[in-house]
Amino acid sequence: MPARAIAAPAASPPDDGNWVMAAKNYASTRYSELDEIDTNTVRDLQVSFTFSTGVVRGHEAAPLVVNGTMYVVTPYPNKLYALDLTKPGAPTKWTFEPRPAASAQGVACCDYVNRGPAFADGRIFINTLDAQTIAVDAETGRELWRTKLGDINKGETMTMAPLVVKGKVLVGNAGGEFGVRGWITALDAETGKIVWRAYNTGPDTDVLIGDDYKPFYDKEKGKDLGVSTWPPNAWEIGGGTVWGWISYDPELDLIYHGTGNPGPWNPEQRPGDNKWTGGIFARNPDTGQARWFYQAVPHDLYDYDGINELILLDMPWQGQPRKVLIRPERNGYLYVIDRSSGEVLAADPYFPANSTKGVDLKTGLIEYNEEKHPRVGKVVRDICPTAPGAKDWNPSAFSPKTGIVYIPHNNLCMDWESVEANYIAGTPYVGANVKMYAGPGGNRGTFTAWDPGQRRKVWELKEDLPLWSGALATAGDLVFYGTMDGWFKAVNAGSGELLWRFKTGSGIIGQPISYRGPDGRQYIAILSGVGGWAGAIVAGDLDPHDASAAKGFVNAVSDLPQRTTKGGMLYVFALPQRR
Amino acid sequence: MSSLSRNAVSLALLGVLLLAACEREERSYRGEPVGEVKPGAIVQGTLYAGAPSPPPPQRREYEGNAYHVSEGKRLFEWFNCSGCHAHGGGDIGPPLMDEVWIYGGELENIAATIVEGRPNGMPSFRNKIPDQQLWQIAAYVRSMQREVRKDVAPGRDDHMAVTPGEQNQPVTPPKPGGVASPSSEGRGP
Amino acid sequence: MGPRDGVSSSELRDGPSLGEEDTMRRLERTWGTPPGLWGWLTTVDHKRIGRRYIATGFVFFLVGGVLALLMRLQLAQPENTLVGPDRYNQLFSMHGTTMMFLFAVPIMEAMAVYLVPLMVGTRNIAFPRLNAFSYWVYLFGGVMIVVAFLMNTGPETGWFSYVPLAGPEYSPGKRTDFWAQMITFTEVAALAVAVEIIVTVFKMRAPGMGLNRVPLFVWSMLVTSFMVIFAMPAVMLASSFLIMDRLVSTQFFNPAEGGDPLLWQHLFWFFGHPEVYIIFLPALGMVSSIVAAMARRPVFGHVPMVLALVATAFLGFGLWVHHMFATGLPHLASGYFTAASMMIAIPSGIQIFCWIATLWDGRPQWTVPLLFVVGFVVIFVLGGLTGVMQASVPFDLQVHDSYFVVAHFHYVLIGGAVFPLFGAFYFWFPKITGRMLGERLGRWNFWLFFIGFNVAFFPMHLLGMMGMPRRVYTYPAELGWADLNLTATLGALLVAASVALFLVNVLVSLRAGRIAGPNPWNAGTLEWATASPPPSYNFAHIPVVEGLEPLWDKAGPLGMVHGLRVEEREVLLTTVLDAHPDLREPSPRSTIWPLLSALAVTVLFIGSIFTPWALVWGAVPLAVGLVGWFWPKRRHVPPEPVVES
Amino acid sequence: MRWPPAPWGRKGRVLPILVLAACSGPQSMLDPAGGQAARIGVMGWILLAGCAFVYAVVLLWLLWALARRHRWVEPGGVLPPQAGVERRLTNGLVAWVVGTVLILFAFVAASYAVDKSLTHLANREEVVVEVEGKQWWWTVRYPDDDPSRSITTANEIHLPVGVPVRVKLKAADVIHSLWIPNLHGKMDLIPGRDNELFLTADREGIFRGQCAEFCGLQHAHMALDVIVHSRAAFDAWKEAQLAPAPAPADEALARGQALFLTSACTMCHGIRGTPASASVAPDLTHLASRRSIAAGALPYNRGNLAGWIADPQRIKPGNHMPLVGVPPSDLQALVAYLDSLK
Repeated sequence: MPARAIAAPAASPPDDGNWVMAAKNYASTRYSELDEIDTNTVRDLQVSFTFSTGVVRGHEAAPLVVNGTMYVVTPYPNKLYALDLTKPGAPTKWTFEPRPAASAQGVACCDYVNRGPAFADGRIFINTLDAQTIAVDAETGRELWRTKLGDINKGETMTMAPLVVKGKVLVGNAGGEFGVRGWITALDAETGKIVWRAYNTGPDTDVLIGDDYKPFYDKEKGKDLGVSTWPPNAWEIGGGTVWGWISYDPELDLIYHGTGNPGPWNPEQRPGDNKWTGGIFARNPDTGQARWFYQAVPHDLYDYDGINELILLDMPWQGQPRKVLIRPERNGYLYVIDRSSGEVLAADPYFPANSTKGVDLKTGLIEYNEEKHPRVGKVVRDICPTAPGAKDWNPSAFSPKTGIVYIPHNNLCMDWESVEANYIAGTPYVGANVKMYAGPGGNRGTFTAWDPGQRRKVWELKEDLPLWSGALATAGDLVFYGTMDGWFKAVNAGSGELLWRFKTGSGIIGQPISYRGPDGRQYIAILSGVGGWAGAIVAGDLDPHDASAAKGFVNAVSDLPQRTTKGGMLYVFALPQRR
Repeated sequence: MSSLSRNAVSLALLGVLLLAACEREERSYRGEPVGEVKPGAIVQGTLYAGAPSPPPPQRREYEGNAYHVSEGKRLFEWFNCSGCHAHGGGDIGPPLMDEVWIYGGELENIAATIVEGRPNGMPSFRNKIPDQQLWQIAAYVRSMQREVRKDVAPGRDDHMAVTPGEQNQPVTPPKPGGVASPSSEGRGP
Repeated sequence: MGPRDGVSSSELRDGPSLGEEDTMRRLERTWGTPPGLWGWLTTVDHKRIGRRYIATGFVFFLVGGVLALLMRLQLAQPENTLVGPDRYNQLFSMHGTTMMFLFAVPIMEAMAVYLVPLMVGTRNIAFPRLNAFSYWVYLFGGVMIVVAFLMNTGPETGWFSYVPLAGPEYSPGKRTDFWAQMITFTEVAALAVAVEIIVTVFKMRAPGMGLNRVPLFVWSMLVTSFMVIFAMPAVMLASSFLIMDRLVSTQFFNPAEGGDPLLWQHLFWFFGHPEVYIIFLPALGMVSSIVAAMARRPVFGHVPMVLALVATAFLGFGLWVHHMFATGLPHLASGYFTAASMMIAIPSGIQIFCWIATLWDGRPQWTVPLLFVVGFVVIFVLGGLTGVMQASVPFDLQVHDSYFVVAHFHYVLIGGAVFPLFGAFYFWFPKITGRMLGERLGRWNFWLFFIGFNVAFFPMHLLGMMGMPRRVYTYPAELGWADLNLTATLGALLVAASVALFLVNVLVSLRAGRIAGPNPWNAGTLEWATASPPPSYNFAHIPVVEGLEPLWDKAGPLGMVHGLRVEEREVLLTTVLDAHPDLREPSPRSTIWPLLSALAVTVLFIGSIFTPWALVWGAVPLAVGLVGWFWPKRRHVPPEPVVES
Repeated sequence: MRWPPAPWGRKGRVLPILVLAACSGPQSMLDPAGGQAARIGVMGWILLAGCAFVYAVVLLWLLWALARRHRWVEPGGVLPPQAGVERRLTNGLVAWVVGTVLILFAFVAASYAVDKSLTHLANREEVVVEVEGKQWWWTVRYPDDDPSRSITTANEIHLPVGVPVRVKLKAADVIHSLWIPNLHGKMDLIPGRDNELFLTADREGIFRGQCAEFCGLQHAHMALDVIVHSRAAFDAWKEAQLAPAPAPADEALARGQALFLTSACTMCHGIRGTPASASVAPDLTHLASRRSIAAGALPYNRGNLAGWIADPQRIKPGNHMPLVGVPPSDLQALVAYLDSLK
């Protein structure tokens, strides 16, 4: 039994220096075992090369590095670049232009981002904004297949990074703000044929709930809950999209994915628990059949999507080794869940939430704060966290060396007024006026180091702007993250001490990676290019005179246009070459 | 000035006031059925070959009428315009309260944009919005940008105060962001 | 501004040393209004201002009546299309607004402006320039709203303009802004008059008119004026909140942002219910004057009558919530307001009893004023009783906002105020014009009004109980409301005919009416002690009062005060309780500044409908007006203590 | 509409006062059909009787005062008050005040008792109805612990007979007031406030309610139908309402549905079971089962429906349904489809 948490071994093979999926490995640790850059050397870190993507929207993607080639996917129009790392300056090897439908930009809720490609068996897989999954030959950039999975006229888009498991490409749709019906789909990596599709609302046959389904909590049990926990027919436009992260445990042979918010945001229009939104599914990757489900936010009140990363760890828990998954949830709690059964072992606040009062571990139920319950026609003030959550999609990293989870997140509160949402296909289906602002303390972002075993915060860094970038941990005892005004930072993994920083051309909302170059040196890469929900004010030139712009986020970052400008640039860093 | 001409001037002023008021306060409900905004009648740019064509009559009828503009405001919410453009500040779609117009900012341009859609994501509402409502929405959009008279533009609505209301849209620089809520002040992390 | 005769003549005082003819000539020269348009614009004579106040108020009564007729014609049959919903909504809003704000309250105050100084025996009202200002502001405000209405910018949300309907989201355009500013205009005017009346009554009564000898009409105006001062600020506050919500996006009435639509209702009805008594109490005073004169004896129970007036005023402020029973208030609160609302029947009952008792013990003279008083009792008591019924919460939940309420308040307001007012017109017309109003036409006028009124409004009780809500521009035929509505419309036409007859009567009588003489009714109060119409200075000598009905109590001529200047405008101030002579106070001459200030206020108020900056630039002309108004006079005559002579 | 004509008929113009007793109708407080309305009715009769008595006393007193033999006075003369008479009158005044106070006290007590009994009636509830007032129609919802069994309809309240009902009242825009005179008095629907009303219908029947607080242009056409049936019939109605709209049975209906789904209709209206899910206008899933169109403006039938769609602004000027301009050929198909939504 390990003394402290380690990444699930089967899901985190030893680091070969490549970076083949956005989360680094199936366990989603975003941990690099390379240690050339460490707490001592990092101060010499310098730019090795840069590359302009030619797109100036929010760059949320993680670049991939496979055997001397780097793959970068841009926001819409979702161009895929292959950069040859073997040559000086990493020239473009090939470019693939999927040419998604331009009108898809109109149904992308929060900037037209893309969170990265996936690599498997000589193929690069990307999702395009107009809801296609495309396989490209990694060597030549030739299109192998493309499969249209959703309809933009209903508001379906795809922004997530695919995950390839056992020859299947797992993808899900986005569009929870458009009244789509959320799903996750497995495509045959060879042919692009749909192997299975599991919806997250509706009857059990659609959700792929069958005999295997054994949830831990009683509240998740029952027939056709995806229908009976909704007003009649509301599940058809009920959201529950899968636009975030998927993890996979080869040992248990289960994939884990979250489900997004129910639609519309206005909770009064959808009385009931709104299954299976706002929760976590464990499914069989071959059939899609659900194994267990845990709903973190039944009858979600605040757009607390349940799509954040799921970090698979093995750790001792009250004397027993447990296979767990760690989920820093949007609602402000860090969940530790037994990934074989779906039992919640811990749900501790890593953010001073007042929208809820805590999670009952016996029943798994979250207790909402009646005072902060949204109402139609009333502005409920000072709800923390906000709709983008204590932490949105931007993934944390886990270092087995420190046993700490590094969580980049927001520190925002909001005023919320529910309004009646009118469903018109292809237009937003939200029903809330939201206005966000800095949370307690006045800093809008926080970088928190959390020890899941001790169930406590180890250290935290206050950032003025919201944190919208992912985190990277390395064996050199470093943690990297970026800020929305363009600083790329390296801090001491143990203490949080700032060791190095570099100002990039635009705000950073991407995911840093680390790889070993063909020359054997360790490199750090990050995409700079502000945007996303948080950076929409810059990416979309929004007007801060309207506090509700970008669903209220503009109000919280109305100074951002003075702090950064649009951009789209890859930065790769390395230590100076030893002469 | 002779008293006669003075009288004439005040009469003329009164007349202008009268006309403005009638135009502002008229309530007409029926409008025209769903049709199409003839693209021929729509000018996208500001550059004309020869003498500029006169603006279509809808401009005066709708932009000068408080009822139409306020109906436009209601429909802007009902038809989810606000879903993408927020209350003028923009979101998925571009802001409408600033001075930038990608596809032209005249009433006809905005109407055309609504009917025909635009390639980068603006859906087409052809056959979905009757003409009168279309002009009403377009007139309201113009009011966001202070392009209709102040006495016609709507005031605040009965919802969260997110803008000062179209009639009071300021021309001041944006306020600095990130100010903590009053209630959260002094509450440590 | 006649030529001055030098310092010594300015010291000239009335008294035995000065011949009667000479005194009157000099007083006329001092107090008279210059001829021509300039005089008309600059006068501060309470009689001239009172006269035009009354005439203006009556014109608004006619305007409101025409609006009512249009409504009745629209409702004469189901699914009628004479006027559409938009026009109809403006019609009833204007009708209510005109009748309440531009007719009822101003005309009652106008009667007081004319009569109170005469009844207390003084030469002019207190603050005469404010009085002129008040009239102009009222006139401009009234004209503004009528012009706005004619320009399709009339109010459309009813006379109580509930938010959110009257708020910025649901009332686009400037219609409601004009309404809200009209409130401001009329309230400024009403407050000004209230202050004048109070000071006139307290400080300018003729010597000897202790508070126990004040006529009931003067009492009623005094109490009314206090009610105005306490009630009107609430509605001014409310209308200011409303216009700020509409123009500068404040959130007073936005429930989403923590405002409250019920705040409007509380503020409005805190004014709105006393408003009813502000209209009704002066009418009670008129009834008392008429009853005393026509029964040939003083009103029975003077002290209970005064106490009833005061009690009504106090209670009137404690029952506004009975307009809000259907808003879902806590039961205990409703219970309190039920009791309070019913209690107001007690003082009203006392007054009814006393008048009837006076008639019972006296010898009723069957003149037109008395007819109207009898009509008043018959109609008003019925309206009062339906009011008592509505004080019961459960019953009110049914009839509230139905035609039953429409019937009720027309019984109370027309019965309780318009009938006495018409009686008062017949009663005081000779004093104001010097000629009697025709009795024959007057009887026609009365009977048409009485019958027409009941035909018009009695059926509305039934309509309300049969489910007809108020403020509907039409109704379906199937509900069986058509016949009663048609009946009501016919009644309304009768009333219209009656008012037309009254106009004819006035026009004919102005030219050919019987010459009245100073006291045609042989009434007992001071206004009948001077000529009809009274001279500009009211009384050649200030009378001395020795009883409640001075002209009855004293067989011979009244005692008089000597020693007021005749070449300067000077009035006699007396002590508040016993009316002992106290000071001689100068009274201002004709001046244009009140008119100019009123114009400046008008510019400011109307400007602020369109931009809040009007409050800033509009303050400049107003400041000019006020500076001119208050500019120190070269020859200031200080107040002097009175020397008893 | 389908109510029986008033008993006195359209032609027989009988003096209205005579038919006071016969003022029964679908929207009349004089014909109570529920416990609350009945109690209020009793209160009304108590008040009416008391007030009629007082009125009679005042009129008799006035008549006597005017018609009695009065003291003589020469023209212009004045009658001095006589001490004895004054004393008697003063006694009369005291009696008068005491009488007034007693009657008022009785009224207040009765009113309080009735009010209390109305509250008492409210103590149990078996059916909850949510009514939301909008310019100028009513959304009616029947929430259920099982949300998938909740019902949304418009301008029509169905109630089981003899069962206490809690009506939750909300306003979406301005203040409205729900008034179903045969069942209860009115209660306001106020933005930002939750009110409620308790009803118990005592007999089956069809009643009519109307908005009683002025709410703008079409305040006059904001009515709703109240249908009181037996428990069984009510349950059957609920089941029927739960079902989604039936699929079009034939070609023509399919064309009508296609017209609906591709036209401006879907911007505002929803039909469950089709992609149309808009909710700013009345839900049309079971339109053809309702009794009226446009919040009581027209009785429901195909002709009226066609007329309404063809030109809603002529029938209800200023209402929020625009003139869409459906061509006549399409109109027939559209109406046929909507008429199939039983």
